[in-house]
Amino acid sequence: MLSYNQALKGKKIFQDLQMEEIKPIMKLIIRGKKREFISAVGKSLNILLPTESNTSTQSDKLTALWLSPDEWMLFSNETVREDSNHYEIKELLSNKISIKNLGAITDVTDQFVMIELKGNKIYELFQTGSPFNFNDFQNKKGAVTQTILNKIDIIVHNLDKNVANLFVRRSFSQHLFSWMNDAASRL
Amino acid sequence: MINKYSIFSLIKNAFSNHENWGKAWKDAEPKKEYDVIIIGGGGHGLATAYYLAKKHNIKNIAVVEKGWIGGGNTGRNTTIIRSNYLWDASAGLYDHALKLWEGLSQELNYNVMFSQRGVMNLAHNLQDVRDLKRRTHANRLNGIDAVYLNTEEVKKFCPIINTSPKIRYPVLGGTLQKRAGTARHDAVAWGYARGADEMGVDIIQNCEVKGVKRNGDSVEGIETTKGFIKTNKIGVVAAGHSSVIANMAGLKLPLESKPLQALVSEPVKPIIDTVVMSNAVHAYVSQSDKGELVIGAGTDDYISYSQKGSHDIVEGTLNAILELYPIFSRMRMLRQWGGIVDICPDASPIISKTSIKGLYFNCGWGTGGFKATPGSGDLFAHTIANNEPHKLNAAFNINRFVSGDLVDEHGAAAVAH
Amino acid sequence: MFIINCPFCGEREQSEFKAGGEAHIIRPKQPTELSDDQWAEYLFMRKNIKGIQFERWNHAHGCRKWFNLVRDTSNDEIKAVYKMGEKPPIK
Amino acid sequence: MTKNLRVKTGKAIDETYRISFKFNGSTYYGFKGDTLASALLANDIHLVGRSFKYHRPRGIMTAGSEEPNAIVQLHDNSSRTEPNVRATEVEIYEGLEASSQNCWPSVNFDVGGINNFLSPLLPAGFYYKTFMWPASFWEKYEYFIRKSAGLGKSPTKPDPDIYEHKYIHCDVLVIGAGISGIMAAKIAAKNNLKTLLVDEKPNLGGSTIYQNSDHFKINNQNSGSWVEKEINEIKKLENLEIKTRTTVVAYHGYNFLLARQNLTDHLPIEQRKNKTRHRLLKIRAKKVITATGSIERPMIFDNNDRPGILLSSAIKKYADYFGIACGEKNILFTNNDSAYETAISLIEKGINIEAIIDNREEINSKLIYEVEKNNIKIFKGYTIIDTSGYKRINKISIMQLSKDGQKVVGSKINLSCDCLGISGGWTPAVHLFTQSGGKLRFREEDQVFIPNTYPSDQLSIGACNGNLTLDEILRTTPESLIKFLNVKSSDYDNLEVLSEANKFKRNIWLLPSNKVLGKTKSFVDYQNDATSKDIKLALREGFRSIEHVKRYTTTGMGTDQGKLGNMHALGIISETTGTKMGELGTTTFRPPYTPLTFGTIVGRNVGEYFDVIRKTPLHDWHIDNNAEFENVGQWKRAWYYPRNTEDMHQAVQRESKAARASAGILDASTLGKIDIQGTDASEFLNRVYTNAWSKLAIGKCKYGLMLNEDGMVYDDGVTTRLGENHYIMTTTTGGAANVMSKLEDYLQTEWPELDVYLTSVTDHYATISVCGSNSKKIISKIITDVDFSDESFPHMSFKNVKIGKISCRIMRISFTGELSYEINVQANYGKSVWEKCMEAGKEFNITPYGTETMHLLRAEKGFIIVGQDTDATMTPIDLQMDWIVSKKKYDFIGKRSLYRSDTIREDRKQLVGLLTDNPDEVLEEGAQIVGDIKKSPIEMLGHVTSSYFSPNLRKSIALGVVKGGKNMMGQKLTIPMEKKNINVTVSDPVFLDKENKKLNA
Repeated sequence: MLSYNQALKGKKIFQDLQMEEIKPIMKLIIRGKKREFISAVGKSLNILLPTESNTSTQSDKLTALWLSPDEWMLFSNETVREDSNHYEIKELLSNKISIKNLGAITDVTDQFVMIELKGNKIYELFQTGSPFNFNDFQNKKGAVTQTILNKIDIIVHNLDKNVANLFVRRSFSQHLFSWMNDAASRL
Repeated sequence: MINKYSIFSLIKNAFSNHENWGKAWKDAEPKKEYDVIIIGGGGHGLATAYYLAKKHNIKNIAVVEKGWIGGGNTGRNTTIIRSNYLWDASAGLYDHALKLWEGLSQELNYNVMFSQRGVMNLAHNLQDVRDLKRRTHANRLNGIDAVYLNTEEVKKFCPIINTSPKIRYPVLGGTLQKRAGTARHDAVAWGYARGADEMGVDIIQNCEVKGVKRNGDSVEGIETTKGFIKTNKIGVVAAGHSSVIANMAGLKLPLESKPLQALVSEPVKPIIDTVVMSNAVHAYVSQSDKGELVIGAGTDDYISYSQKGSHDIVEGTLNAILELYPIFSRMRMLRQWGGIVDICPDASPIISKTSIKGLYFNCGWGTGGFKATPGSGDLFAHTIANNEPHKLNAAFNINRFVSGDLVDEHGAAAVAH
Repeated sequence: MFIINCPFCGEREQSEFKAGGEAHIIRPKQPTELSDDQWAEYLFMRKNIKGIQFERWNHAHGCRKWFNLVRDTSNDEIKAVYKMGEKPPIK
Repeated sequence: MTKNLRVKTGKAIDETYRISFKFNGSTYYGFKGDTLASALLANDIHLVGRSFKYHRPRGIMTAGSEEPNAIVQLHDNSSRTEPNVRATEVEIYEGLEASSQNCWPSVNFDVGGINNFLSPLLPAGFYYKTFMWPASFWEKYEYFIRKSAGLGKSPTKPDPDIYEHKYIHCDVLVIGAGISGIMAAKIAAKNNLKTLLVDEKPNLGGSTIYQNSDHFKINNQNSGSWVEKEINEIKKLENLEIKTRTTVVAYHGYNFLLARQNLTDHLPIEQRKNKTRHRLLKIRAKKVITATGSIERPMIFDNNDRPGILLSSAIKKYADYFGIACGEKNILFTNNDSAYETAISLIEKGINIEAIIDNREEINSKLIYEVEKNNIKIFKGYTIIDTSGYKRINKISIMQLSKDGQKVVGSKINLSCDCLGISGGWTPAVHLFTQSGGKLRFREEDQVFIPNTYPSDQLSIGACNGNLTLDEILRTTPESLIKFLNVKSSDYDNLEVLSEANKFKRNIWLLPSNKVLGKTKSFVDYQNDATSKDIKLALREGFRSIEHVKRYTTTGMGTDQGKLGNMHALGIISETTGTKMGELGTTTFRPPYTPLTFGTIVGRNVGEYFDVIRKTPLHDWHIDNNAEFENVGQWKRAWYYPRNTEDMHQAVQRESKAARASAGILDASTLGKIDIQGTDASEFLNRVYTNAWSKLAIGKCKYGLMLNEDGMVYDDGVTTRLGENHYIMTTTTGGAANVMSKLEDYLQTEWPELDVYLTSVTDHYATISVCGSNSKKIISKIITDVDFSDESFPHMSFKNVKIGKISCRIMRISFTGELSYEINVQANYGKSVWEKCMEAGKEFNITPYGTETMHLLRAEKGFIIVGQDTDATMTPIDLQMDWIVSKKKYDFIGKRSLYRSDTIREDRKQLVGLLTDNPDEVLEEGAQIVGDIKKSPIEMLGHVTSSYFSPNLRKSIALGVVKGGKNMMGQKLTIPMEKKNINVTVSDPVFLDKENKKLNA
């Protein structure tokens, strides 16, 4: 048995802001340009991939984030098992998409760390280090953006009022998390 | 000399309330024809004219300048002078310039304030160490005074550098060229202008070149805002605007013009007595005689002639400055500005004939042309006068981009220098 | 710093982008057929225009797509943005 | 004992709150609301500093950020010290310590003052003309010049304060909360626009807030009360955010502005701990409204710089706002009506006015009548020709002006005073407007530059737009705001305004004197001691452009950036050269508007946040096991693992021996990994690598070399074919991001027809490499259900395996020349796998090794490291890697460049091995290689790129590049070091196991 070693330990609690890594969350990057690709994904997973930029869609089990006209991130709404890295959804998509040459499916479960932020100072925190205009974004449920925070690439998913997910590459995550904590301590 | 400058002439003129000083140079209007026209009245262009007159006995020369002399990169750079370049060709070129700097104030009877306070380059990772050692060995064998310093020696030479091993990119060592230093940028342009003027060179300001007239493969003259001027030889020394002139003559050059920014702090009493450069942490700093910290930032990645760069570049530079000099955190930026630098793919200049007869280019100095000013002028004058390069600038021909014999100084000068 | 209207993501700050130089320099289909001069023309020689320039940008910290834009390099004013493969909307 | 010059409660002052502070070592008192300048003036202190060049005594001249003279050092010798702080901007706090600068031993007796007497020898640009003999002496002269230059002292200790950044996006930014700015903010916010209003002062209302004269009324209230009511209203607006103590310092293109919000500088030091000192606001505004007001002009006459000479408007502000009399015998000197406003304020507060000198001859306005009613003597048509008083003005001399204003006539009259207020009219503060790229127009009638064309969506309103009187502002501003903001109406459409000042101004840039100019010192730039005669000297010497004059005389180059004097410099140039002001142009106003602290610009990106630190999933293990780290790009990589007292050399020798003799383990997680999928994946690899890929079998790995389009080696790594249309590419650690973006570039722009998708998966995997003769035994203990025989699992192949329930990939690839296995496992299981390897390898003395040992081991095998053994000038042919360059492929990136006339030359530098004659002598990496040491000039053939003592070969080995090295096998060369020459022999770069037997050990 291999033990599981997550990137960010512990939940950080500040006034009006909490943040912690949610793990394990299955994450896939799915790519495709053809119309059949989108319909095949839709049929296989019962989720409509968002085609409008900077948006997301959700099914019971999955969330799909628009990343570019031919790229989406798909992640599980619930945590998956720590003692296995066999993801049925990936298997299913490989069979329906990759093998049929409709597009590409890549497992990025550990490529990205998902940090969940809660509270009403989420965007105030982002404003200390991201040039992105969150004015309208923070009021749009399901809005998605890729941008930079403290010079690090991030994906932000505005889940609901006062709840957002932030995705960052694992190797950057500890640095970013420490930086976010420092910023949050003075908000 | 009409207006010989010295302490005695200052005293003498003090008695007449300094009301009898003559002009440093005349504001000329263009004649119909010149033997050579230099396009660009920056340090390099004025030096070219000066050496053409002085060493090649060509007297009928004009320097045409779009704005005011020395107003381009000459007046906007951070004035670092050094010759510790990696490749033989570069070392030859820049050390030739450095030797001319050493006697320039006397040569021009104009104090250009060349101050040999040394230039230190820092290493922050193992490859930096290898690269700097490689360069130091090459410099030594090329007769250039350069030594490698370990961290303690770096600290000793410039005590305010943060050499703690705990910083993000600790200082692992450095090189020092003691003959290197800084000079007063405006004085270089004004000194050469005064010297050239005295030998009869026409310095024509506020005269913008609008076209280069060709007859087949040869040049015939230039169209300017002050009318057509005839000539058989044109030396273009237009820095950021080189491509603009080249396009007028129907040439393309391997250049991109990009914004380069610099800044100074408010003046303070002496705190840093040398020039320190760091490639990896990307900061370089010196202190002017007036007391301002002079800090060079990097180039932006896009082409622009707007003389403005992005704030991110300035922020990144000061970020690096505070990493190496935390004591400067409460110092304040007084002024920031931008220039336009023309950059060659191999980060080395072009001093060359072209496929058009009588058209010569001196360009591509990128971020570090100031240091070469006297040498560049001298060699370009030689190239124009003889229609052949001097052996010291032979490697810097345009054809190297065709044959593949680049003089790649990126390794040694990947950042602004 | 500019605001660039990424044709895929909308208006974003310049810090999310990387510049890629002059646009519409097409890589020769048969490089081996070219003379050294012709190859150098493709590799190194640039118009480096002062004025209206067609250029490539990459939304490096966003959707990672390359696209073209038209910018006046004398004052940095962006005139238009268009996708790769599209014709410039202005001349 | 100093006098108390408090006259009446000032608007800003809380007299119940007394604050003590120190100036030049003595303790003084002020009140909450005072600036350092007002508190000093209240204590009758005018002499604050010494000037830059002549060390002349200087006092407080203004009440704002334009102050040129009263600059001080705060908290000398402490970690919070700060040089060159304007006393007019410092709000006093308990414990404030300030001292004068640029003087020794003290501001009262300054040895540098001798420069004032030497001044005939120190005209503008004197240093260009002297200090040249003897030639070698410049540095000695320079030493003294530098010592006497500078102003304050740099801090010498690290800064204890914290700085932050904040990005703000708004619909409307209003800069300046004077009367115009307040109206603009109200109109914008009431019309549903997200609005930000900033002002550099601690309070809103600009100069109107302390205006209580009956000569200026709005809707029948005095303008001060009216504006106060407006302030109370806007504070309630929901869409409006107001930030005080916030200075917009830079206005860049696309309405990007930087503002410094000062949060703690007004607090006692002990209250600043753990608080953010400044916040740099990075503002992106859809629309910008500039309402920055105007700055009063001084007047240029002989000795116009003495302590006790202030701008007339500053005297008014000190009286009305701070409740202070700047002197007991005040004289005002003016060319316009503003000084009469000051006079009325002083009269109202019972402050004595000796006289008013007005250079206008025939003037009438209600303001003047009122002053005259109070029996104050007004000298009409007069000018000041000189002043006296060394450390404080005590006398002025005046004479009558000729009709044309060019000369003085009549006889001299002396008047005694202790304070002189001067008013030369007003200059619109167009600094931010011009920074943004705006173009100005010169208005001849009152000699001011005003905004003409806007480069972005912005508007200048109020005084900075040239509306210099109350009625002009109120008449024009609401209308232009309605249009600019595209709204229907404002609350200000029908205001009743009373504004009784006369607009007429008699502008004379350089006032005439009874002396020749050369004998006068009429300062244009106070701080830098540039005088009108300096400007004339520059013009005489042929410096004609404004930029030349500025640089030659240093006018406008001080810390105040010429906010007071630049206009006069222009005026004098214009008059002297006969050029119209409008044609002369202004000098460029460069950002920042007021100096900006480095720490503020940098924000939190200092110390541990200076740069990103990237960590592998095994990072904690390395720390726990005493690793030293190497920075590779932003990554921290384990460099070596010293045991006990080992130094690096000893550790590396031990690690290297162990890795070959038995087993070593390396964290290779930093190598870049790109997942490549699509039906054209093989074709894509054919185009990007120099070798051919179509025939690579599924399950196999292959080494690839990538070039730049100019033919030079760019990156390398092993790529594995996972499926028919699926590869995973490895890149170097440092090259990962660049390779990815370069490949995307080609794919999107040159080859959009290819069906290929690239996804970075670098961080998804932990990559663990186990090498050495016992590696197979160790790996097979962990992974039990796999056939590890060479037949089933040969070199350069991979298998999908499971460790427990966790799927992972194992590759047989080697960078050491030893039998090696590389496990790619999902990052979050990496540490566990590593620990299992350590446990399984315990019996084989498995030894963790770092990057240094890795470099040594690969050098023994002659494997290159891109970036160390190559620079941007090495082709694969130069590396003697001809075998990897496909001759059959029609094209790949960089192929054409390999066949240019200079890239096919035989005498290029080529990679070779180097063996020292003395096997114990290790060469220095970077050392140069020479053929004939006696040749002069010496010819360098190349340099040493990698060099180690090989514990496995028990000798020194090195790689290097040598001109024509390919054909020099066995030849002797020399490495000339500083103190000795080292002899080497050119060898094969492969030093160990040329037959590759160890790969299958």
